[in-house]
Amino acid sequence: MLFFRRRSDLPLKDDATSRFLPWLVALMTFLSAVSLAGVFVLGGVIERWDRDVSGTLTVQVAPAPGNAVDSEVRTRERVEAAVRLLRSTPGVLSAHSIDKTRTLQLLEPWLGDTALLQDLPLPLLIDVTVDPSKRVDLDALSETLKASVPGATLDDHRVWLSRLVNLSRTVEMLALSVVLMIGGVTSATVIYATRTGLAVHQEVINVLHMIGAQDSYIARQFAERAFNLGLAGGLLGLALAAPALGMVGWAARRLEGGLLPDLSMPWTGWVMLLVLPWIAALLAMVTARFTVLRSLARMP
Amino acid sequence: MLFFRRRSDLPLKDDATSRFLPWLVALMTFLSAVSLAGVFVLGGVIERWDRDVSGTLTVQVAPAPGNAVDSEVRTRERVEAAVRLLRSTPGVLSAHSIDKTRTLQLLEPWLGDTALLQDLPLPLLIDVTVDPSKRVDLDALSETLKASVPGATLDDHRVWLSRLVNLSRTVEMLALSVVLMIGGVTSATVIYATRTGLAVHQEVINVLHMIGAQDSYIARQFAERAFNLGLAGGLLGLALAAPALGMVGWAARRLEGGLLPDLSMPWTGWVMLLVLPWIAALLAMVTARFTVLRSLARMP
Amino acid sequence: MRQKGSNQAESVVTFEEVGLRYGRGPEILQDVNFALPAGSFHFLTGMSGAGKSSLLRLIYLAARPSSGRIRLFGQDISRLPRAEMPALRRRVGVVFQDFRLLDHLSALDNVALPLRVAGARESEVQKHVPELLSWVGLSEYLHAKPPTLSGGQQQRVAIARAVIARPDLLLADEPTGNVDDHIAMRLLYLFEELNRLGTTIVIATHNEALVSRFNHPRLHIERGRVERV
Amino acid sequence: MRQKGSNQAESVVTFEEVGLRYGRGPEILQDVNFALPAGSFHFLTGMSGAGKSSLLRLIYLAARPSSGRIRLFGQDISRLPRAEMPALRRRVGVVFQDFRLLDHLSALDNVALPLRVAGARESEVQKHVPELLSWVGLSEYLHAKPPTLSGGQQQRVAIARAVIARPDLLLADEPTGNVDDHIAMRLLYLFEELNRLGTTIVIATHNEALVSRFNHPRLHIERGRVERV
Ligand SMILES: Nc1ncnc2c1ncn2[C@@H]1O[C@H](COP(=O)(O)OP(=O)(O)OP(=O)(O)O)[C@@H](O)[C@H]1O
Ligand SMILES: Nc1ncnc2c1ncn2[C@@H]1O[C@H](COP(=O)(O)OP(=O)(O)OP(=O)(O)O)[C@@H](O)[C@H]1O
Ligand SMILES: [Mg+2]
Ligand SMILES: [Mg+2]
Repeated sequence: MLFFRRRSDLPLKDDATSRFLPWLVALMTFLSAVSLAGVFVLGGVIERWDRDVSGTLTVQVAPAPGNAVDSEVRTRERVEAAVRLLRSTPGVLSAHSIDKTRTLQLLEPWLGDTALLQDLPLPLLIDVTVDPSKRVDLDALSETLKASVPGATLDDHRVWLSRLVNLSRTVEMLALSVVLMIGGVTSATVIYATRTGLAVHQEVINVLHMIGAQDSYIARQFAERAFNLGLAGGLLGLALAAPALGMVGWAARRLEGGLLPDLSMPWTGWVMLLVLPWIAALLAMVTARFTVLRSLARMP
Repeated sequence: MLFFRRRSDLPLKDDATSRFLPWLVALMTFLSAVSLAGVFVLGGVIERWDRDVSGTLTVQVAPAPGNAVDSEVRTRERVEAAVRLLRSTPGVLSAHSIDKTRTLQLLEPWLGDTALLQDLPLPLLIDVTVDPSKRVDLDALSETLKASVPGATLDDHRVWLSRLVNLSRTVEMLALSVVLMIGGVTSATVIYATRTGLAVHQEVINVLHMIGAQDSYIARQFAERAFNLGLAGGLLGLALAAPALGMVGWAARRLEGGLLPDLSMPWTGWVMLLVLPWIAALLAMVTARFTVLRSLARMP
Repeated sequence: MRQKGSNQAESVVTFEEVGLRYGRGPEILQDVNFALPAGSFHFLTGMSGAGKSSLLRLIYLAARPSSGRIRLFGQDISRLPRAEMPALRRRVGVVFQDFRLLDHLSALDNVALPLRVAGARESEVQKHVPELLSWVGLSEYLHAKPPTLSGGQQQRVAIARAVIARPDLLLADEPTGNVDDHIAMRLLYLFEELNRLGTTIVIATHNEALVSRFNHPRLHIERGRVERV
Repeated sequence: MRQKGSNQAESVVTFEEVGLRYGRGPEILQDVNFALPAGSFHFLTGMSGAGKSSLLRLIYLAARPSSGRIRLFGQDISRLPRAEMPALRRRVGVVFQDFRLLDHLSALDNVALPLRVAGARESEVQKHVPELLSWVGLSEYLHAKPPTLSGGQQQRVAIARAVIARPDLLLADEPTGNVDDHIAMRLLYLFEELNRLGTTIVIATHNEALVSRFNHPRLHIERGRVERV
C-alpha cells in the first residue's frame, strides 16, 4: 500500500498526523464516493425518467355537457383549442387529436364492447410529441391547459415524473457541490496537517536546513508521506464505501421492485470511484510538497 | 464567540490545530446540518405521502367480456373474488364494492350525461381501507390481484407513492447514518487534534507536570481551547449550511410547484440545527479533556 | 500512612539500596545508600555519563528506581498515590541540565510558573519575580522569550524558576555550564543564600574549580556507586 | 559572479563593518571588522550575552547582518542566491550551544546526517561514523537516541556531527559546557587535529582555563565590539 519506503530523516512515522490523516481522508473519500455514486445513479435514473417524460404525452379533453350534437361540436372546438395551445408551446413538436374510433379502441379494455359507445359523448385524446432535448415545463403546461381549455387535462403520471426529475436534478447538484466541497476541505486538511507536521518537526527541519539539506530533500519526505497516508486513507474510504453502496443498492432494488430496475452505476462511475483514492493521494502529495517548499522559502 | 479567555500556559493559540480544527468542525457541522435537514424534510414528506398511501385505496375491476347479462354476472363474481382476496390480505381493514349508481356518479365528469350508460358494462370499483399503522406492500398486492382476478387493478398512483416512500426511507436511513458517522469522525478528529497538540506541546506539558501542576490544571487548558475551537467551527458550519439549505429549499419549492408544497422543516429540525454547534463544542471539549487526562496518567 | 521513620526524621532525601536501570540496559546506579539531612548542601560529581542527572531524576520523581527505596520528605515515593505527587513536586525546585524553559512565555512568565501553578496571588508574582530576575542579572530581559536569550541568560532564567518558590529541596543539574566564572560564583552565592534560609541543596556539576572553592560535602558517582567524599 | 578579492583570497571569513540588531532591539554587534585566515584557530570569548552565539550565527547564515558585509569563502553572503546556500552550508560544521540533535535518530544516524545530506555512500558512512564516535568516547552508544544520552554524551554527539564531513570551517559554540575537564581536553585535541588537516576553527567558550591552556589567538566581544587579544 505504501509506495515510498525510502529512509527518512523526519520522525514522520510516529506522529499523530500519521494516524489521523488517513482516517480523515478515508471519511472524505467515503463521503465523496457516496455522493458521486448518488450523482451517477441519480443521473441514470433521471435520464430514464426524462426519456419517459419527453417523447409523447397524452391530453384528455372531457366531453362538453349538453345534448349529443351540441356536445360533440363544443368538444371538438375544445380539442382544437387545446391543439392550438399545445402547438404554440415551445418544445412541443406536434399535437394532433385522435379520432373517435381510435379512442374507443383505447377504451376497450376499460369499457368492454365499445359498439354501444359509438354515439356516446366520450373524452377525446390528443397525442403530443415534445422535443426530448428541450425541457418542457409540464407542470406549467398542465396549468395553462386546465385554465384555457375547460375539461382538458395533461396525463398526470408524466407530470409527476417531470416533477421528480426536477427534484432529482436539485439533489444531484447538491451532491456534486458536496463532492467539490469535500475536495476543497481535503486539500485544506492536508495543508494544515502538513503545517502541523512542520510545526512539530520544526527543529528537525531547522537542523537539516542548517546542515545543508536542499529544500527539495526535505519537501520530498513530507510529500512522500502525504502520498502514502492519502492513498491509505483513500483506499480505506473506498473499502468502506463499497459495501455501504452495495447495501443501499441492494435495499433499493429489493424495495422498489420494478420502479427502478436499473439502480446500478454506469462503468464510468465505477472507474471514477476506483480513481478516487489516487486523486486523494496525489492531492495530498502535491499539497504537502507545495506547503513545505513555501514554508522553507521563508527560512534564512 | 470564545467563552474561555483565561490565561493559558500553553501556546495553544498559535499552533496549526487552532487554525485547522474550526474548519474541520465547520465542514462536519455543515454536512451534518445538510444531512439532518434532509432527514427532517424527507421525514415530513414521507409522513404526508404515507398518509396518502395508507387510508383508502381503490381497486377497479374491468367488465368481463360477453353479452350484457353474462358479463354482469361474471364481473360481479370477479368483484367478489377481489373483495375476498383483499379482505384476507393482512393489513386491510375493510373492502367493499361500490354499486353501479355510485360508480356512474364517479364517472360523470369523464363521460358526461350518464343516464345513457346505465346498461353498459362498466368497470366496478372496490373501496379498500388499510391499517395506516401497518405497512401494506401495495406492489405485491397489485401483483396478486392482477394474477388471481382477471381485469382487477389496484390504483396505480398510490402504488407509485408507496414505492417512493420506500425509496425515501432508504435515503433517510443513509442520511442518518452519515450524520452518525460524521459525529464519530468529529470525535476522532478532536482526539487526534488533541494528541497532535499534546505532541507539539509535550515539552511544555512535561515542564508543567514537573513543576507540580495538577493534571486537571493542564487538561482544563486543552478542554477550554477545544470548546472554543469547536464552537467557532460549529457556528461557522451552521452559518454556511443555513444559506445552502435555504437555496436548495427555494429551488425545490420553485421547481416543484404543488407537488411538495411543504418542503420546510418542522421546528424540531430547526432546533436541532441550532443545537448542532453546541454539540460539536461540547463533544470537542469532553474529548479533549478525556484525551489529555488519559495521556497525563501515563506520565510518572 | 506510614509514620515518619525515627532516624530519617530530619532527612529530606533518603536512598536505601537504590538501583536504577533504563529498560533492559545496564545498571546505571547500584546499591546507592545516602541521606541528605534537611538544610544540607551537597555537590554531586562524576564523569560525563556517570549518572548524576539520573540520580536527580530519581529524586524529582521523573524516574522510578528499579530496586531499593527512596524517601522524599519522609515519604516512601513508591507508595505515593498519584494525586499527591503534584504537592510533593512543588516542594522541589529543579534546574534542568537542558533548561526546559517554555519558549512561548516571557522570562517573567517562565519564572512565575511555579508560583502560578501553586495558586499564588498575581500581586506576589509581580513583586518577587522581577526582583529575582535582576538578582541573576536579567533585569533588562523580563519580557524576552527564551529563544531570544543567550545560552547563559536562559540558564539563569531556569535557575530563577527553580528557586522562586523557595522550595524545601533544590536540585540543580549543571547550573553553570553556560555562564562564565564570574556569574557562576554569583549563582553559587544565590544557592548559599537559599541554603541559609533552610533549603536543602544538591548541585550536579563538572566544574571542579567551583566545587573546590566552596566548602561543601560531595557525593561522587563512580561505576554506579555513590560515595561521600 | 564577483571575482575573489585579492587580499581576502586566503580568508575564510571576513567581516567588514558588520552590525547586528534583532528586530528593533539594541545593536548587539557594531562595526565588527576581522578576517579569519584559512587554517586559523580562534577562541571567541565574552560575557554571557555578549554576542558570541550571534556572531557565529552570522557566519553560518542563520542570521543576516543589519549592516556591513560578510564574506564566506570569498563570497559576499548578502548576494548569495538561495539555491547556493546549501552547498555553502555543507562546507561549514556547527556545534550548536544547545546541541540540536534529532531525538528520533540514533547517535550514529545523527552523526551521519551531514554525510547523507551531501549524498555520501552508505559504506563510507558505516566506516567513518563509528570510528569518530569512539574517538569521543561513545563507542557503546552508537544506537542510543539522544534523549537516552547524558548531557555530556549529547554534546559529544553534536561535536561529532559537526566534524564528520571534515568541513572547511568549524564553528563550535560552548562545546565543553557539559563535559568534565578531561573530556574537554580530549575534544580540544580533536579540534586541533582537524585544524592541522586544514579546517579553520572558531570556538566560543566561557572556559578561561581551556583558553589559557591552548596557544591560540582570541577574539573577544565586549559591548558589541570585537577585539583581537
Ligand atoms: N532515558 C534513558 N534511557 C536509557 N539510558 C539512559 C537514559 N538516560 C540516561 N541514560 C544513560 O544513563 C547513563 C547516565 O546518564 P546521566 O544523564 O545520568 O549522566 P550524567 O552523569 O548526568 O552525565 P553528564 O554529566 O554528561 O550529564 C548514561 O550512560 C546514559 O546514556
Ligand atoms: N533572536 C534574538 N532576538 C532578540 N534578541 C536576541 C536574539 N538572540 C540573541 N539575542 C540577544 O542578543 C544578545 C547576545 O546573545 P548571544 O546568544 O549572541 O550571546 P552569547 O555571547 O552567546 O551569550 P552566552 O554565552 O550566554 O551564550 C543577548 O542579549 C540576547 O538576549
Ligand atoms: Mg547530566
Ligand atoms: Mg551563546
